Amino acid sequence: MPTTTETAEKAHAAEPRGGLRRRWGNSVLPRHLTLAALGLLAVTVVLETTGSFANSQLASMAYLGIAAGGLTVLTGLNGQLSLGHGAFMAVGAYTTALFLDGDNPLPLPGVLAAATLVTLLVGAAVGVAAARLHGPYIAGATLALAVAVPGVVLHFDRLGGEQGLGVRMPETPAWVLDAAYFVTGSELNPTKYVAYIGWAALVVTYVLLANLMRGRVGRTWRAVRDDEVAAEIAGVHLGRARVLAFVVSTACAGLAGAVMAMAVRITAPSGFSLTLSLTLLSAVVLGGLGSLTGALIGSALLTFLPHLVTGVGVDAGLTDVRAAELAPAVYGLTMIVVILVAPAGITGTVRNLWRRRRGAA
Amino acid sequence: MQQLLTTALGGLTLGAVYAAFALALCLIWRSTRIVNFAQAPMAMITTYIALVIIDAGHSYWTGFAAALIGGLLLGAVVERVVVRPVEGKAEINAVILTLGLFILIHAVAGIVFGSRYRSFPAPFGVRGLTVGDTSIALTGFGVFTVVAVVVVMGLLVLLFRYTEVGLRMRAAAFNQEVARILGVKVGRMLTLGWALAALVGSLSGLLIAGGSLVHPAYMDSVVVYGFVAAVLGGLDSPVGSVIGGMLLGLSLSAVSGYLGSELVPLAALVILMAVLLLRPGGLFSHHAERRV
Amino acid sequence: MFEVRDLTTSYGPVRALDGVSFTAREGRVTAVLGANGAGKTTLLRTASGLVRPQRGQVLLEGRDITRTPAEDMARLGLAHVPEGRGVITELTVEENLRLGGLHRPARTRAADVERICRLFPVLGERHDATAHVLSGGERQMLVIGRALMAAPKVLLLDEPSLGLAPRIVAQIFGLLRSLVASDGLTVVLVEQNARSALSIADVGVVLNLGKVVVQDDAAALAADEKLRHAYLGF
Amino acid sequence: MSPPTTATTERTDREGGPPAVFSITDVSVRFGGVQALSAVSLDVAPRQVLGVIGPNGAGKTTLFNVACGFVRPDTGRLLWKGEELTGLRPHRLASLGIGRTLQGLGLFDRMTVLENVMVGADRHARTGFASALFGLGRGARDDAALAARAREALAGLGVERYADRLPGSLPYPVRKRVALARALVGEPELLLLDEPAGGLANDDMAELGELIRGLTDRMAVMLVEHHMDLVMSVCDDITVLDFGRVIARGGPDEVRRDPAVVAAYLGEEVGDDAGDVAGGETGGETGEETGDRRPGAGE
Amino acid sequence: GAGGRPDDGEGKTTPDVGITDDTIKIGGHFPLTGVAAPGYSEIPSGHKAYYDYVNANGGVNGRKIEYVVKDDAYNPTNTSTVTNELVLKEEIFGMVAGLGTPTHTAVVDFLNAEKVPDLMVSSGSLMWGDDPSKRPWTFGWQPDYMIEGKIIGQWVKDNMPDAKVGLFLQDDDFGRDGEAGARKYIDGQIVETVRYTPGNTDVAPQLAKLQAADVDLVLGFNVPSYTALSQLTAMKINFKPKWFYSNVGSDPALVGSLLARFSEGKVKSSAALLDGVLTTEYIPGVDATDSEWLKLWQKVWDAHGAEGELTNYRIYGMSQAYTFVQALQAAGDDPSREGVVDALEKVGATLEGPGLAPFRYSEESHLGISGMEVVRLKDGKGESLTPVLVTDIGDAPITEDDSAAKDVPPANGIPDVKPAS
Ligand SMILES: Nc1ncnc2c1ncn2[C@@H]1O[C@H](COP(=O)(O)OP(=O)(O)OP(=O)(O)O)[C@@H](O)[C@H]1O
Ligand SMILES: Nc1ncnc2c1ncn2[C@@H]1O[C@H](COP(=O)(O)OP(=O)(O)OP(=O)(O)O)[C@@H](O)[C@H]1O
Ligand SMILES: [Mg+2]
Ligand SMILES: [Mg+2]
Repeated sequence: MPTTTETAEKAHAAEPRGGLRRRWGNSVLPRHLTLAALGLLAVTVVLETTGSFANSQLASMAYLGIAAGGLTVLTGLNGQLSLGHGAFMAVGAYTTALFLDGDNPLPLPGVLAAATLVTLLVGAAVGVAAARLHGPYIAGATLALAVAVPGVVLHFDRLGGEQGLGVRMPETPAWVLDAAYFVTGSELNPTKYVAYIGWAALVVTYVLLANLMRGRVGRTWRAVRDDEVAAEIAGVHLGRARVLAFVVSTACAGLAGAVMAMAVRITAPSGFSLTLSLTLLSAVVLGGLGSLTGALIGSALLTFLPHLVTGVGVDAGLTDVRAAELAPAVYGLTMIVVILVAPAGITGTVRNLWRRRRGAA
Repeated sequence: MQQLLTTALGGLTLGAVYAAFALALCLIWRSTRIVNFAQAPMAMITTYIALVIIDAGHSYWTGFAAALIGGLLLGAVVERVVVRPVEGKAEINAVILTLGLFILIHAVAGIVFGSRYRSFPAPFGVRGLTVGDTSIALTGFGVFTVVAVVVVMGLLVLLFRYTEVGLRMRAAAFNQEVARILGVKVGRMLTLGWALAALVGSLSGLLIAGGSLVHPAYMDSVVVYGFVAAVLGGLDSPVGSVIGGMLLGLSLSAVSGYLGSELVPLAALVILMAVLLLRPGGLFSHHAERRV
Repeated sequence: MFEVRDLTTSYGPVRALDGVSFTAREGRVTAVLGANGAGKTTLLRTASGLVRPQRGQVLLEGRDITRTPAEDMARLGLAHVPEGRGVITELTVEENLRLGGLHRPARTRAADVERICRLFPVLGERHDATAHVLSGGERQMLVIGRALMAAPKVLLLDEPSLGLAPRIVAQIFGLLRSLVASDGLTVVLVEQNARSALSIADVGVVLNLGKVVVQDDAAALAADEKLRHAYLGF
Repeated sequence: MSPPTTATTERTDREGGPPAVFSITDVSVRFGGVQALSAVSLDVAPRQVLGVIGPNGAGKTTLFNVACGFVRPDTGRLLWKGEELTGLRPHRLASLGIGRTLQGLGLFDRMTVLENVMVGADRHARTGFASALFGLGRGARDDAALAARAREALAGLGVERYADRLPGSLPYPVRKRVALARALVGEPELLLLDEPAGGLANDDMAELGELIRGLTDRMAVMLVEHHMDLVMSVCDDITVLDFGRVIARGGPDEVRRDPAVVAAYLGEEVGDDAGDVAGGETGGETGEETGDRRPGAGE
Repeated sequence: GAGGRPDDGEGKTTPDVGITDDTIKIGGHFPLTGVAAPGYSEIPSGHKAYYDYVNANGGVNGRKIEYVVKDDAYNPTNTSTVTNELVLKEEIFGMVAGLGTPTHTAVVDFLNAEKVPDLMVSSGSLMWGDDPSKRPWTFGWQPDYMIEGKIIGQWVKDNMPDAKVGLFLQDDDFGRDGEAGARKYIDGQIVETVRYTPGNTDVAPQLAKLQAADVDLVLGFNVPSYTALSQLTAMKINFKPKWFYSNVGSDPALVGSLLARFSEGKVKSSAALLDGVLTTEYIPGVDATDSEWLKLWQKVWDAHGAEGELTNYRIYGMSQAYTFVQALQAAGDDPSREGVVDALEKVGATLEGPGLAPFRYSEESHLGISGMEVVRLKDGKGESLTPVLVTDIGDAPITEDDSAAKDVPPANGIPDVKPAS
């Protein structure tokens, strides 16, 4: 879809091209790995210094961040609008629930990989169809997908119907507990364990996505987004590029679903409502379309804002129902205000300001 | 046989309701190139306006008129205040904006009107008609619904095909700058487009609510199916919207009655994909493919 | 009569027009020339209200229209053929033409459309086609035809010859001359191709980096070899 | 649909010359009521510049679209280096060795100039998805090689210093060159140029002419253009289309003098039957006044 | 020790989480927004009113009860988040009356793992009490859908043996358990089964199917809005069977007010719209005007209620709150989390309260109220057709037990249960 995603526009122009690139030679990997290591360190510090509830919130932020990262690739880089990424998270989550169900479940990395792979396959099938569509037609199809998948789940008894499947986390391996204790000096409770898994998955995902975005594949995606015909003439197979973007993006959603299943401890159709898909998209745009930092900021917003607002409402003496309505009201208002005031999203706007400052100096 | 007839007639009225909503989407798409996800909560608000008026003791038709006028004003205000800055800009920004509106209006309605169920009256009766001894699963209000939708569709076709205002609206939607240098008051046209669309949206809200229950989320499922109907028909075509809506209503009703209601969303997806794979621009798109 | 005085326009830090003044007299073709990026397009866009100037005035028949919104220009008798793809590709050829005549009385509209289709027979043939399928040159004809639908007093043309076959260019330039002669139309013609523009213009205005560098009789400009080499590239 | 009858429309057989790199045989295309091309044939010899001219709507772009696989012809065949191209799809062009520019610009607005050109160089990439995903050194080296190629292509057209800018902020002639660089960086053996001079000023056009001539030591060029100065000065051979048919072909001088071409396209000496647009007296005047910009006059 | 950790502190519980000398903090999750909010969002206001009443009268053993309510919008993901918040951040003593099967399923294991009492789940799923060894900290409250299905089934078999029965079921375990119960008695009479998905308000196709099967009696395991919708739709398609709605769906005040608009003047009062409809009752509702319990609830609501009328949802909440206060009292002066659970297992079956049948609480079962009576609605009131019938899940027989139906509230409206140990 030739979305004129203004929000993403400066994403690339504004990267500090020359400098960093030269310092690291031509390979982006060392830089991404360094950032990843720093990120993991920061995550460890944060998880160890905050309480259990904050840990659980951070786990949610991790899975939202993974899905948002994938979506930002699809929408920001390839210009395809998906209103149905929640459905792919559902696929990942259900796969996880099923794989963890048996008596001898796969080890966790295996489960995560399986969830990613299964979702990837589903994503490929949907992507092949979506690649033929444009603009509002993709939106329509993915919207229908978002509501169809929970329906399908209801249809199969094996999937637990309305009440869903419980997710049994495998016992935390003893060596992990020991290692965690050795490093941090405190016990690793299940909540924190899931948060670590989520953030590790996020960091790996982001490194891989960042690699893709910087390299040949990302360039091809952006070319398709900007001008299909010109891209095609330059030798890009449009369908293949689109499907690839879709597949990568849905693989992320699958992984996100897997982490979500572990964090939420259940997968039920009502957990993958249309709202999930739509808020994911809004998070990506609010954070700043086409940038992984933006996706992360967006998912933070999604995780923390409603909770903060409800708290404020209750403190202000509103009844529970009113306070509960306040959170969506503020979230909706935030979406509107950000789009009106900072159409390039938070990262985009900050970057523009910074550039202007630098330009002026 | 009886079941088939009942299911078909039910599907027809349901389809008319989707069609009405799809018409509103189509109108706004034609006049601003925006898919207005906030259409449903806007219609929900105007339905509540009608309900408040009816509950205050006024007639159904007073409430009906108030809702339509309310829709007209609401559409105009929303366009002028909120949507104006994103028109002609990145498509996704408009999408997010209307989603934001969706959430906001929803929450505000919850705060203002509360979230309990309320029943909404319907003129012309909600009992099935009886012809001689056999009863037909079609209510007076159902007939009204179908007629209203067809009339609105006709008016929209006339508006776009034969009137100058329609032409101006479309020009403004497609290319603001060119329209402007040709003397089209672009801002006014966009406002008009939103106002009319919100009016049609309110109508759909009233038709869905009539003889049924309302609460702040009562239009939510219509968002999906109305949008699917509009896309099926080709988004650009009022006739397509109506046919898409009817088709969807009939098929979903059949699926729900014969296969199971949990399969309804899946059926919608299957129908949509089947149509789009054959005609990526919907049933009624003009296929004027020229890429270079 | 069309006049700009001390017109100055910037895009952010880029000053595209810097104190431009000239007068395009009634019944004359005034050619605005200059290299790529000289500010020609900006001049026309400012004049027709699409861009706000920072300073200066635009006068149409003595009336100040500097702050008049673009959508009122057509009614005042100013038509603008924008640079490049100015057709609304989603509308049909006929609808595009009808849009040009919005300010003309409705009854003459059909006749006007017919007249334009006679001028550009291709448009007549493709009457009901979506403008999207037209070839580059056909689109350019459509834009010019649409501007003529308005029966304007002042016609601003931004590179009308772009993508047109030589014979059509000749025809259009000929047509302009005849309209100028018969209806007293005022034409401001922006052209990349200075040689052919000067061949039909009465007066030439040469822009460079947003400033008027020369303003003279077309013939005199064409004759000034030094000037031609410096600014007009032929 | 009957084959062309006039002598000039017969195909020039190049005795002893090298075989054509690319030939189009008997191609017809119909869009609804419009016969955009009827039984058009032409050959492009290696290292030749073949001009395709004709009135607006004659089918020139459509011909290019057929050659690129954007339009599937109703009848006819395409031969690339002697092999028939069946079911040609546009994305295969680059790997076949055919480059093309678009009638507009077709630049990727939100990518830097360098990246724009790198997309064109993609055909030279050697590594795949995996090395991009894992950021392997191989992929990085590959990318560096593409960037080097792209810079070289930009440098060849004298626009290397814009490499890190976004195209939208650049002067029009520079953008045109970037688009050309993107087509050239793929090192095609045949380059299709659709109105490359549109919107260029005279001196830029002259440079473009030289540039195109300069390409012929590496590739064949097919050129659609309405600027006769350029066409006449760079083309070895010209094919003239009108209403989807070939109405003339030959060298520049030959074509220029062909009365059918003059009547349909060039418009000199047509005086009164140009009256579609202009009245009689202005028609004559125009013919005269524009006369001096005809090719040859003063060159 | 392993990983260099000290070897003590195994499995230590903190007995005094959420409780101080003068307060006890409990929490609940409810759909306050979204599609499921209508109706259900009123339940916590009933709880709060009753706790306020108790607090105003000195609290339980001097402790004021603080009820923290979180919105989950009926989305299990949110339930999980807000439960984390309640347990880890608010540090509640226990979860009380968390609502919904899919939603509560999402957190039940977590609550048990954290050893947080999970009392009076607002759902009739069997899961909350059929296997206390699996979920020792969780207790149900209302009669489960299975015994309701059995009681209804037996009544139909005895009283309408020739009726062709059609089932109208919500497509989740509410419908499923109810169906299973009913089929134990009338499997042969059931000629057609249709299900609706909550949220899809078009039930015409389902009812057309029942109509086509010539059904005489429709048995509905559905929520109140679908009672109204099914009645309306039946009107539209001229379908006139007898109706038997499960307790959940038959709130005559609510449904009647919803249908009132469409009566077209044929009946005088809205409550009469459901005349003749069969249903069951296990606590006195707003229609039981001469019940002492209703008088108490009305008094509490008038004094401490939020805005709005007293409704059956609020009564449901207050009735639960009453049971919770009893449980707390039973746990003694210094209740611990474990103490409350133990107390309920020990004395739960003997608690007196608004429930018409006794609780089944024991070490073997954490299921709630054990039975109900079948009633026919007349002018918005239920006329008893049977004595209180009690039974249990599985093949347990159905017996009569009026013992608990005679309970009356204490004069001050606050229970006075002796410590269990
Ligand atoms: N939208 C814009 N934003 C920023 N700068 C602009 C914009 N449009 C034009 N410019 C700059 O303003 C200057 C004048 O541009 P303008 O388009 O008016 O030139 P022109 O003479 O019409 O050129 P051309 O012959 O290429 O059409 C140029 O430097 C151009 O880069
Ligand atoms: N997809 C299409 N559907 C209908 N008609 C088409 C389509 N594509 C091209 N045409 C018509 O076919 C004819 C040839 O178009 P083409 O673009 O090839 O012309 P051209 O020779 O390139 O003209 P120009 O010099 O103006 O660019 C035109 O009349 C055009 O309107
Ligand atoms: Mg210009
Ligand atoms: Mg062309």
